[in-house]
Amino acid sequence: MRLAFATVGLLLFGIASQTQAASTTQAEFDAAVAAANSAEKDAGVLKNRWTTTEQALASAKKAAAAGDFDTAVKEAQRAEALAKASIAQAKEQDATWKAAVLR
Amino acid sequence: MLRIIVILIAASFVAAPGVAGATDAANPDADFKAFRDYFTKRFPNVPLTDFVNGPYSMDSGLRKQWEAIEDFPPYDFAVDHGKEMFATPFKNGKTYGDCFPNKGIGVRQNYPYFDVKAGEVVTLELALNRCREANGETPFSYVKDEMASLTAYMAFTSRGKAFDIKIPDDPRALAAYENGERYFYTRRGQLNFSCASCHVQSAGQHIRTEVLAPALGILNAMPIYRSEWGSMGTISRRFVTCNSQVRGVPLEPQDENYRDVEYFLSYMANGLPVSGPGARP
Amino acid sequence: MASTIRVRAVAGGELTEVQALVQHPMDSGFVKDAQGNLIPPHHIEVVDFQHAGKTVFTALWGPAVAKDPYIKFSFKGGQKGDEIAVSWIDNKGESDSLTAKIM
Amino acid sequence: MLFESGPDRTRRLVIKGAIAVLASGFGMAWWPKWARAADASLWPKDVFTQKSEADAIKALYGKEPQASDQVKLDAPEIAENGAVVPIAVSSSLPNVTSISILVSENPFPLAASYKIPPGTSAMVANRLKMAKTSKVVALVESEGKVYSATKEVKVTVGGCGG
Repeated sequence: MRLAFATVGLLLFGIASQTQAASTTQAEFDAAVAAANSAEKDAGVLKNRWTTTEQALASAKKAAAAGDFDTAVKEAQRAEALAKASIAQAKEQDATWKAAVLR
Repeated sequence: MLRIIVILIAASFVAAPGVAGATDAANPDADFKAFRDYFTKRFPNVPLTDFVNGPYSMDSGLRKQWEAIEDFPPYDFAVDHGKEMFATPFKNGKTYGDCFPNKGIGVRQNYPYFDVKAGEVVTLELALNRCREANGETPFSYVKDEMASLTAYMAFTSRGKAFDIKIPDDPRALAAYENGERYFYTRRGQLNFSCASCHVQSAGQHIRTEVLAPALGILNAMPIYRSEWGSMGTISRRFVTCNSQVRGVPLEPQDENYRDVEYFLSYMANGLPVSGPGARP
Repeated sequence: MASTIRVRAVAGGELTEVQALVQHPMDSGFVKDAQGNLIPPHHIEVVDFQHAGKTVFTALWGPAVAKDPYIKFSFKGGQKGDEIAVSWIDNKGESDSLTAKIM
Repeated sequence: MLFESGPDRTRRLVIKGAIAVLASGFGMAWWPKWARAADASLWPKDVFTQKSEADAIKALYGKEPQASDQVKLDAPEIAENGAVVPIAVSSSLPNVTSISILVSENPFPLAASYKIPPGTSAMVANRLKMAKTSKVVALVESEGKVYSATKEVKVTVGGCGG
């Protein structure tokens, strides 16, 4: 249950924002989006993707297309954090769902 | 939205069930009793068979509007459309009725069932599309329109019949049931809600003016005409929208998990009457 | 093609109660589609109910009448087996009509 | 309702059976000689496009309504969904010639207006859309005068029910 609390806290009250250097490059964005895609793919295997991860990925790509790599990297990192939280949720729930069953 | 989150999270802790051994094997009979006891004790004034009327079983203001709508319900068009489709042969001359016991009339209460040959749960929606494919027709979208009309007609001809879901003596059937149970109680989406968070722990509570439907009997009313949608929706549609509402990416309609959770929930509703098609806010 | 109109007319004592449901989108003109474009207004304007050659009820509807609209009224003089003629016309000039027997 | 009263459900089934027979395949061929189709010219566009309750009432009746307890307006306290709000109006006033319903906060307040010829009851039930919480006004025209009843209906948008 404590883990559930921690997860809820993470989910609801935001993922710590990352600070960015003044100018971010395409290469940094590529790396950030690859990491996010990889995590989201893992979440997909667990059938536990979040719509918010998808939204963050989309806005990352949109910002990159507009040349705003600062925002693009920030959004990609947010997507990665969300995808990782969804993976953590799936694993934690897999171990604990039975405790919620009505007895 | 934040208020909803707070309510649901608070509710989920208040009503957190007792810790049970995580290694317990699935026990459908014990689950059935516990599930029923939970709802009948929590809502002692709701007659058991009234749970199939969802939010209308627990709010008199809503019930009055529903009764006005039931005078001439908007799902009538879907029922008639479904009836017409049942009467219209496929290109090969066969009909939907040929795919079902008793020509598909009055059989809704027996779905989903576990197909021991194929080793999987077969829902009514899946059976309908397989019927189409077996007769050389393209399958319909699972979420609305024709599929909703067909299931509306089949439910209508089965009104009042008690759900009769069986778990055959086959370890794969029990595994499907348990997977459905797991899916029902597993929290998902960014909001971290399970099906149970809303429809067990918070059943009957108001979210703005809406009343969360109790999980007990929730599928008996399907398919439903939702005023919010302005159209009919199937069981598939309900699962998909539930997932999105908790900010989870929905699975494909008729994904094994959806079929299994339908199997689990329908088993919990055994003995309760078919009330579909239904009208909902 | 099935009619867009469903009618139930039931004679009971002095009055005949008529209920009708029409399949119609009743688009208000204030709702946007998935692409963000306003869906133009498309609603029934007039519904006419006749019995024995005379109009017994006329509905004038604006765009605020709900989708698949419903109406109920009662009139004197109907007998079981009599015909009720219902017809509607919308703001695009589309129309439908149906005759039903009083039960 | 559905399962509390068996006879009611049976009635519905029986009625539906009859309707299916009546409704199937009847085109204009069965349209009685005496019947005329709905006439679009009856629709008063200038009334339905008024943007305020007062202007709509003025355009519709040309006079001020007076509140009357002989106008009965049946509407929910809280609408289950603003898309479908069941509203019924009836009146015990004599010689009623029309009933109209306005939703004050809608972009066009006049929602529906019904003509009541002699012999037809001063009673109508319908389902309306409400954009937000609003006053609903029922107007009944009787012997050249207009009477009203008003009720506030709360509307909130839904999301996670059913």
